[in-house]
Formats: sequence, structure tokens, C-alpha cells
Amino acid sequence: MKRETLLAIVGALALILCAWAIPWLKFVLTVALAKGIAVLGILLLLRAGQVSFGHAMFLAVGAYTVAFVAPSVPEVLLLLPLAALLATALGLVIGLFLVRYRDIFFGMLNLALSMVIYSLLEKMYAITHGTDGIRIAALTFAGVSLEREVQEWVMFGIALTLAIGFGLLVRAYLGSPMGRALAGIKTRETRLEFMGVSARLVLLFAYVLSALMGGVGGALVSMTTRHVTPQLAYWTSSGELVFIAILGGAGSALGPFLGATAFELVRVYAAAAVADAWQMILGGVLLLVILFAPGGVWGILSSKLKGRGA
Amino acid sequence: MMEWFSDNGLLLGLALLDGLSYAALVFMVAVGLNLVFGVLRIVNVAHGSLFAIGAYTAASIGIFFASLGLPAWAGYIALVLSALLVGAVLGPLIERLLLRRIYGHEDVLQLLVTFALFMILEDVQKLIWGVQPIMQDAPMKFLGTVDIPFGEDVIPFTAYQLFVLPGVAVATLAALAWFLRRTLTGRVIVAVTTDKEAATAMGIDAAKIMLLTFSFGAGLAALGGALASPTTSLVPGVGASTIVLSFAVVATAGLGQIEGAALTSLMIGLGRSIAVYFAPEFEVVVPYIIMVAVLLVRPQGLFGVLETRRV
Amino acid sequence: MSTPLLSAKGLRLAFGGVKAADGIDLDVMAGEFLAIIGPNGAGKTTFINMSTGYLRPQAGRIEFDGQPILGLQPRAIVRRGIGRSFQLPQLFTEHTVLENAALAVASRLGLWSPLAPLLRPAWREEAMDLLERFGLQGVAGSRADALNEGARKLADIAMAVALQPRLLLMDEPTSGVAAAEKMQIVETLVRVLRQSGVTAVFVEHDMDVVARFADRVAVWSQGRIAALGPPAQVLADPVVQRDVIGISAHA
Amino acid sequence: MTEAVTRRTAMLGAAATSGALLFAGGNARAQAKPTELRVGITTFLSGPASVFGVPAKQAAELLFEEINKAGGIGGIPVRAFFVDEAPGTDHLVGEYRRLVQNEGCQIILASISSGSCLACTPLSDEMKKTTLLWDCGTQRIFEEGPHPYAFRTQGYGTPEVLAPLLYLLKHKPDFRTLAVINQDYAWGRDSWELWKAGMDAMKPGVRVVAEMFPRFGATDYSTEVTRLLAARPDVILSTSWGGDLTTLIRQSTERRLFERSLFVMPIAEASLPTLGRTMPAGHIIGARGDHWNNHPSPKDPARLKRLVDSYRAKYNEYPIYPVHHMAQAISAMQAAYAKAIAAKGAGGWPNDLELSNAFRGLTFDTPTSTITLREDGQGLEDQIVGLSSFNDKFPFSVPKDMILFPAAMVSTPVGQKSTDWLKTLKPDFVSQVPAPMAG
Repeated sequence: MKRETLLAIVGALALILCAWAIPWLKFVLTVALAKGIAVLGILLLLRAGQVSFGHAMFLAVGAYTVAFVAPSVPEVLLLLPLAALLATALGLVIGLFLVRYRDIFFGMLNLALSMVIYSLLEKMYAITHGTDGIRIAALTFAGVSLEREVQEWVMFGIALTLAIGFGLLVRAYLGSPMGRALAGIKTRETRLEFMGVSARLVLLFAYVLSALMGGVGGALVSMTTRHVTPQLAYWTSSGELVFIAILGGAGSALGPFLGATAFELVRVYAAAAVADAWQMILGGVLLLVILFAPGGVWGILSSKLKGRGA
Repeated sequence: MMEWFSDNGLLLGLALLDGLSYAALVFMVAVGLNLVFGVLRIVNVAHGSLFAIGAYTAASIGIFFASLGLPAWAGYIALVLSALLVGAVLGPLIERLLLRRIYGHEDVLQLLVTFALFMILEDVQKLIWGVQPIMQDAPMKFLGTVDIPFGEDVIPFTAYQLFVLPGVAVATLAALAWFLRRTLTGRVIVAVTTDKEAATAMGIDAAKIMLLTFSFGAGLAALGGALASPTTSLVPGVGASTIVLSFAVVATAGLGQIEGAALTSLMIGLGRSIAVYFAPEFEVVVPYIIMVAVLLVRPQGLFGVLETRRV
Repeated sequence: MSTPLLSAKGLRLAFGGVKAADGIDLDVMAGEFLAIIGPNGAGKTTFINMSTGYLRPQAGRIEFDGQPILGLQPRAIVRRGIGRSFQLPQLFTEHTVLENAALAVASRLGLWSPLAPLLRPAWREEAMDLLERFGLQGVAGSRADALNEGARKLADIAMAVALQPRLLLMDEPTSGVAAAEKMQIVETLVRVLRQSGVTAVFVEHDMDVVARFADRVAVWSQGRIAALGPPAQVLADPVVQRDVIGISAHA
Repeated sequence: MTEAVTRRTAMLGAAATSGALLFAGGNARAQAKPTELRVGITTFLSGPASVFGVPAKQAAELLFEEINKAGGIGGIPVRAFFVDEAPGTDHLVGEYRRLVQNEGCQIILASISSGSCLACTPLSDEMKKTTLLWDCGTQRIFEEGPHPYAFRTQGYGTPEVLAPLLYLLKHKPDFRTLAVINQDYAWGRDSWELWKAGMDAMKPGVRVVAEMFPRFGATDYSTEVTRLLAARPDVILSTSWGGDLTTLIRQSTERRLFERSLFVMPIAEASLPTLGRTMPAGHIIGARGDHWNNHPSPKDPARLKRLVDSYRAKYNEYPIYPVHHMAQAISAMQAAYAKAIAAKGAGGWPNDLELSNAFRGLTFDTPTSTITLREDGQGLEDQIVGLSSFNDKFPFSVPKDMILFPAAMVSTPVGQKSTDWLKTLKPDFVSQVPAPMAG
């Protein structure tokens, strides 16, 4: 997988260059990286043949953790692990129940639970300020308060570092016995049981890991946008995450980041070009990808590179 | 407990009436989605858009009829026309041009194709019908109201809500049950739902059945929208909120089960209206709580058949 | 061969009115090859399913190595040393054959490692070695769904063997395999199992296979064991010949 | 490959505009006069709130066209960059950055939704970019902290709720029971909190028989209507708007709820053209301001008529309050630029700080009145409330017996929190309510 490594390095450098050359894109790219981390979780579950249509709930949990705790502890280095921890805990609780289900039931139960969380965030107005959402005041990094420009760079740097870290982790995981067993759930779940392995436990581990990454992604999104709303947990946000996974391509741990970058860029440029029909453009792009490049951006890139190498 | 009932019994009765009509609307949307899922094995996210388009079309035709000076009952023709139009034009178009290309692909791709379609149709609606609320309530007004006694008071209900909505839903359920069990085409649809491979092996033209079912489902979605249109204002985004609820119904009902869809809709309708009276904070989460509770007890859905393990 | 490895006593199970097990008593001795024959619907697979925890008998008891195993999860039974293979091979179709084997090795040696690769040198070596013993080294890199039926059957059994079971229950290991390959597959199988010292119970319809490889034969009929003994003796029994072999030859 | 191409085009696009950015932005360097005045406008272009967002966008397009025909602002043409609020805050704050850093917008007109405003306003502090909050009504903005670069060019929740409350107290002082049915989101909750605080202070003892917050964007209120019919409150308050309000009114009318209870609908105005003749008469309606189509004595009748006529001619519909709010923001922008340019002298162009200073304390004309921006950035806009009625001039309901509430009377004083201030009101505050307007 030399190609993957090469592409990852080139991609990371391109992102840094982009963020440096076009200041406002730094923000967009930070969000893209954050979402990419969350989409890694979708990718894991896709390997098991399962589609979570409610994964945005973990993003929301991560984001709201930051929003609730930041007023008392505005420290990025503490907030991130805390958000990850809470999302992981929720993932574990929900996961224990959800791993009993497959296919549409798995997808729809995720959707239902995310809608419950969405409704709670919206309904508990006294605590969450409803759809207004919560503003996150300036944060400190290792105890230092930073200026806006520096802070933006720091967030970008953290997102990129975590993206690389989680990307490597997921890559290793997918090649590990647990990762390969996870992929086995898609084709022959019963065999795992015949080998003395609990398929549910295999799936649960992946689910909890995906929740963790969702929480981290959500925390990063909230620290970047500095404002959280229940919209984060709405079902269309979950749909977006699945969209990104397919756009980027499920074939590689690089896919989610390619997908998230492409998604955010298409969205901002579509919004800039036709402010009132951006949804249609995104939908069109998605259709084209599915019909003509089901391997996503990763599929296109890797076949190009392969062609060149041969 | 008894005391609570004597205090709130009358209110509970009112909640029942409201719940019924709401359940009818939920059922009309969900049953089409469930039917389509049963045969095509695709969760059609764009079903909500078809609902919205059906509603808008019905309102447009109704307004057009009114401008021609046709009497108020012509509004009902508009409702049916809209469902027929969507079912006969949009349904086949979507199935032939899009869905057919992705049968047999991974579930997630099939799901996303309809998600993409949903995104596109959301903007299309806006381009056609604009953003200002559209209302065409002639069919509701035509039938007037019925006074329901409430202690010494009376509560007016619209006859449309009390009779037309539940009536159409029950008729649809009965007609569907008859169609699926008593007609050849219906039985073929059931056969494909139960075991597509076996059905194809028996020489059933699956492609034709899928086209038929999808168009039929689209028509049902549109009919649901058309029926809802006299009672509500049509605004952008009405499809998105409708579809989530239908998802919950389909999963709770059991895949492809129309009776399951009816029972689930009833539970959701009643649960919601009771919540509005006694615990308004829970109104929004009621459908999901019902869904989770049902699936905890019956993992395959209310009427679902456990798929046998192929060993 | 004094104590039985697997001991079933008075197993009863009915589905509706059909008696799939109607008082099954059977002892499987350590080291033996026991063939199960009988017409379709006689309850052969039901016996395997009960012994591996997939079905729970309504009455009776099953002991493995002197310990009761009824009520245990299938997974737990596997870990105690009862392996199983299937009439329809259960492979991870999108994995390579090598990965299939390595996953089986991993599930014995430690599947729960999320970071080190599955195909780490030691496991790859063991998996390759296993495939070689089954003559599958040539297809190690192919995707499992690209194999022919015979190779799939062998791979399926290889995965069961990788778990190093003491008892292996095989459901029709030769069904669906081209006649020309059949004997060769069984020979491979028997050689590997003998080498590994695995006790085996297998459901089989081919009487030549039974006659040649089984130490004992149990004849199933309507949920009961109609006859039990060495192949030469049982297969020669006229009742068995009429009721079982006649029917199963047609089946 | 496509990835690389996307990125490349992105960079090219950015490079093309970053030239403009270099000259337009930055407080440090001397401000050269740009070739055009770029205005970023965030508004709802999709989703349920686009019923407000799209008319406002149309108004901006109409007015910018007029301004450019008349020579632009300070001699340069104005150009609008629209951004959709609907995709959510995380997207919007990125778009705000794009507008400022990439498109080189010199001023931003931000947001319909309170959530968007609360997210954009702190950005205006950080990026030191003058931002006009052109429509959102949340009282939290200026009451929870100063925002030196943000200004609200219209009224906000407190006067918009207090004026109808005072009207009610004057119109039907003897009511005993009240029910509320608001959309379940910030405005629905906040407006009820404000109303309750004011009502409990000025008329203690009113029994609240039902508090309902149906889902935002709900399509069916039959259960809520039944409950209201059964509860028979004297007064029903609803601050809902858009499709939600029209649905509520239709379902209530049909079931004669309007005959049992007096409705108070502080932002009914935007729904009246849609409702046409189906809107019941005799209920209290507000417009989030004083800009009614039948304002009996507008300050500049010709200007009001011109706005209404040209908007109707172009879009074939009557303007609703978001149109007026957009027009107010644009008027404020024109006035502030004129003031700032005059202060710089000939040929000068204000930098960000100078521009924002020009807004502080600014008084500008609207077709119906004048609005002054207080020292905290809040605009003082008069409120007119009346009873729904019909006349021959309009094919839909318009108010009669209108009362004009001067902005200063119904707005929370600078430095106080609205709920605290409302609690200090006394029952005799009602006696200060002016007499209905003539006409």
C-alpha cells in the first residue's frame, strides 16, 4: 500500500498549502478533517455491511460536551478526551443494544436514537437553548489563550494530526484479526460463531470505536465553528456522513478524508455559485459518483495511480 | 388510577379521535414505503419528496379547478388526479432511469441514490412552487364540521378529519389486502417480497413487478400528500419531516407488512395525541420510543417474519 | 477407546408433529470415525445441531468429555473442542482463502487484537501450512467465492480443523462435489484428521465412502438410531439395505 | 485527480479574489476606494424559513438594482453575495469567513434565525467586520455582552411581544385564562418567557391553561386545537409564523376556535397575504414593526408606495415584514456610508472601524418612520398592533384600531435584561398606551 501512503502525504501537504494560501479555506478544511474522522467510523461499520443512518448523534454528543464544559474548563487538551470519552460511553450503551440488529433495523434504530437525541437537544430549552444552540467562548490550548489567527492554525493542526492518527489506527484495525472478522460479518456472520467468536462483540467493538471517532469529530467541529446546534444530530446530517463515506470511497482509510474535503468544497462552491440550489448540485454529484464511480474519489485516484505505475 | 381516568377520561376520548386521523395520515405514507421496501429492498429516502410533490400537485390542481369555477367537490378529484399523476409519471421515471441501474448493488449505494434524489427533489419543489405556504382547503371546508359532545360542551371536529382521513386509510388497507391476496399481480408481488430468487426462478418478470410496485408506492405517497394537503400549509421541507416518521413505521411494522404498518401507525398516532394532552414534551419522541420498545421485544418488527438462517 | 468423547442420552425434539429426535442414545469414542447415514428428514442434521448448541433438545442430555454441554452457547461448545462443518460451506466470501484460514487460526490464538495485522508471520505460516495439508495452497490467494465446490468444502473443513477440535462434526462433506473428486477429497480429509488425532462424526450419503472410511456406522430413521456397528456388518443388514440405502441412493 | 483539480480551481478562484481582499480589507493600511461595494447577505433560501428568506433576498435584489441605477453608494456600485442559512451553523460560520476573507465583503447583513445571529455576531467581533443583524429577534445578542461591530437595524423580541401584550391589556382587560401555542424553538420559547414576565407583572393572576410547543414545522395541529377547544381559554397567544401559523389558523378557523377565544398573534403579518380572506377578523395582530401596508400616516407615503408597488410589480406579491427589514438594513447601510464618507472628506473611503463608528447612534429614515441605533447597537423601531379586519383595498386582512407604540416605550433600557425589566413593569403602565391612530 505504498500508493496510499504517498497519497496521504501528498494530500496532507496539499491541505496545508491550501490552508496557508486561502485563509478562509483553513476553516473549511478543518471542518472537513473533523468530519472525515467521524466518517472513519461510518467506514468501519460499512465494512461489516451495516449503514448507520444516525451516526451524527455521536458528533452532537462530542460537540455538546465541549459546549457544556467549555465555560468551566476551556482547555482544548482536556475537552477533546472528555468528548471522546462521553461519546464512547454512549456508543457502548447504545451499541450493547444495537449490535443485535442488522441491515435496515440497524440503520433505522440508529436513526431513531439520533432523532431522540436531536429532540432532546431541541426540547430541553433551559439547558441547551434549543435551536439557538450554544456559543463556545474562546478556548485555551495547553493553558495558553491564542489569538484568532493562531487559534485557527492550532485547530487545523490538531485536526490534521488526529486525522492522520485515526487514519493510521483504522488502517491497522482493518487489517487486524478484529478488522477482518468485522468484514466477515458482511458475508458470513454465522461462521464467526462457528469459530467460537461472538459476532456481536466484534461489531460492538467497531461500533464503540466509531462512536469515539464521532465524538472526536464532533468536538473538533464545535471547537472550529465555536457554535453548536441540534441540527448536528438531525437525520440529514447523518445522511451527509454516509454520503461522504461513499463519495470518498470505502476502499481505504484515506477515503473519508478525500470525501469530506470534496464534500465541503463542492458545498461551499455550489453555495457560492447558486445559493438557492446547492442541494440539487450536491445531490447531482452524489448520483454521478454512485452511478459512474462507485469506488468514490479513492477509487478514481487509486486506479489512476495504478495505471501510471503499470 | 381510577380517579385519574374519571378526571381525564373525556380528554382521552378526544385524544383518541385526533390520534385516529393522525394515524391515518401516517399510515398512508408509510404503507407505500413499506410495500416498496418489501419488493425492491430499497429504503426510499425520496418517498417523503413524493409525498410533498403529491401534496403540492393536489393543491395546484385544486386551485386550478377553483379558478375554472368548478364546484367544491371537484377538489376531491384533484386529490386523486395528483396521486395518479405522480404514480404514473414520476414513479416509472425514477424506477427506470435511476433505481434500475443500482439493483443488486450494496445497500448503502441504493440508500444513497434515493438520498441524492431526495436532495434534488427538495430544490425542484422550491423551483416549481416557491417558498410561500400554499393552501387549498376546499375539500376540508366542503364537508363542514361535526360537533362531538364533551361533558356539557361540544367540540367541533372537521368531518374531513373525522371521516375522510380514517375512511380512506381503512379503504386503502382493505383494498391493498384484497389486491395482494386475491389478485394474480398482488400474489406475485407477495411472492417477490417473500423470496425474490425463488420467484424469479419460477419465471416471474421481476423487473416488471419492481416497476409496478415502485410506481404504486409513489402513487400511495402522493395520495398521502394529497390527502394531507387540505389540512395543512405546504412549505419547503415538509417531505423531510414526513419521511423520518415513515422510517420508524416501516422498521416497527416488519418489512413489507401492510397490516403491521396499519397497527404501527395507529400506535404512533394515538401515542402522539395522548402525549400532546398529558406530556407534551414527549410528543416528538413517542414514535421512536415505540419503535425501540417494539424492536426490543420483536427484533423482526411487529409482523415481520424472522429470516431463516441459511445453514 | 474406553470412555466416550461425546455421549448423548435420550435426546428428544419434535417440530410440530415431526419427531426429529425420538430418543437418541449415542456414544462417540475418542479417535473413531463415525458415519451417520439415513434418509433425508431422519434427523441427522438435527443431531449435529443439538450437539453444537444450535438446537436445544426437549429431553435428554449430552456430555462432552464427561462434562454436560446442554444449554451452552454454540460459541462455548466450540471452545470446548467440538468443531463443525457444513453442507453449504460457510466461508467469508469476500476474503481470500488464506485470510479465511488465518481468521480461524486467529480465533483460536487470539482474535481480539485490533492493531497487529491478521497475516502476521506466525499465523500466516500456520494458515499456509493448514491449507497445504488440505491441498489448497494453490488457491490461497483467491477469493473464497471464486473456488469450486470441492475446494470450498475442504476450505470449510480446514477452518474447523484450524480450531484444533477434539471432535469434528461434518454435515455431508462430499455433497455437491463432482463424483470424480469425491474420493480424493475424502482421502485428503481423513489423512489430515488422522494426523491431527481428531475424532470425527460425518453425515454421508455415499455408501462407498462410508464403507471405506468409517470405523462405525449409525443408521438414522425417523429420529431414532435404527442400527449401529461396523460398516461391514451394518451395511449388510437387509433391513438397512431396504429402508435406508435404497432410499438414500435415490435421494 | 478530480480532488487535485477541485483544489486547484479553488486556489485559482481564491487568488483572483484575494487581490480584492488585499485592497479592501485590513485596518492597518490606508483605505483605497474599492471598485465595488460588496455586501454579504445571509438569509434562508431553503427549508421552512425560506418563506421569510426569499422575499428578503428579492427585496435586496430590487433595492440594489435601484441603488446602482442611481449611482451606487459613494459613487461605486453595490453587489450582493447571498448565503443560505439553512445548512446549519457550522456551514454558516464558514460562509461568513468566506464572505469576508475571500469575497472581500465590506459589510455583512446577517441572518434571520437567532441561532445564526448568535453565531455570526461574535465572528464580527473577531474579524472586526461591521455586521447588520437585519432580521433576527433574540434579545440575548446585546443583553449578554457588547458587540462593537454589530448593529440591529430593527426591533427585537421584547418590543415585539410587549406591544401586543399592552394592546391586549387595553383591548380586553378582563381576561382570566390564557393558553400559549408556540413553535418549539428559541423564538417560541423566548417570546413566551418575555410575555409571561410582562403579563405576570402587569396583570397578576391570569391562569395559564395550556402551554404547548409543537414541533417546529409541524403540519398538523388538530390535537392541539382540540385541547384548546376543550380548555376554552379567554386568550390564545401564538408567536408562530410561516407555514406553521397558516396551518394553525386554518385548522382553528375551520373548527371555530377563533369564535371561542381571542387570538394574539404578534407576527401574523407575514402570513396574512397567504391566508387571504380566510383570516378571521377581530383578533390582535402584529408585524414586528410599524410597516403595515395600510399604515395610516407613514412618514414618507410616496416612498412606502414606491417600495410596495415596485416589489409587487417585480414579484407579483405583496411585501411582507422581512422585505421591510431588509430595506431598513439597506437604508441604514446607505446612511452610514454617507456619514462615514462625509467624515473622511472627498475621495476617502472608511475602513472597518470608521464604518462601524458611523453606525453608532445613527438615525435613518424608513418609509414609515425613523430608526435610531442605540449605543449598544440595538435599533429602536416603533411597533404598530391592531385588530384583524378587511377593507376593499387589500385582498387580505389588515389591522384596524391600530395603536403605535413608540420604540423607546416598549424596549428594554440599555444595560438591562429584558426579563428583569419586564418584571419591574406595573399595572398602571397600561395607562401610558397611546390612543389608537386616526385613519
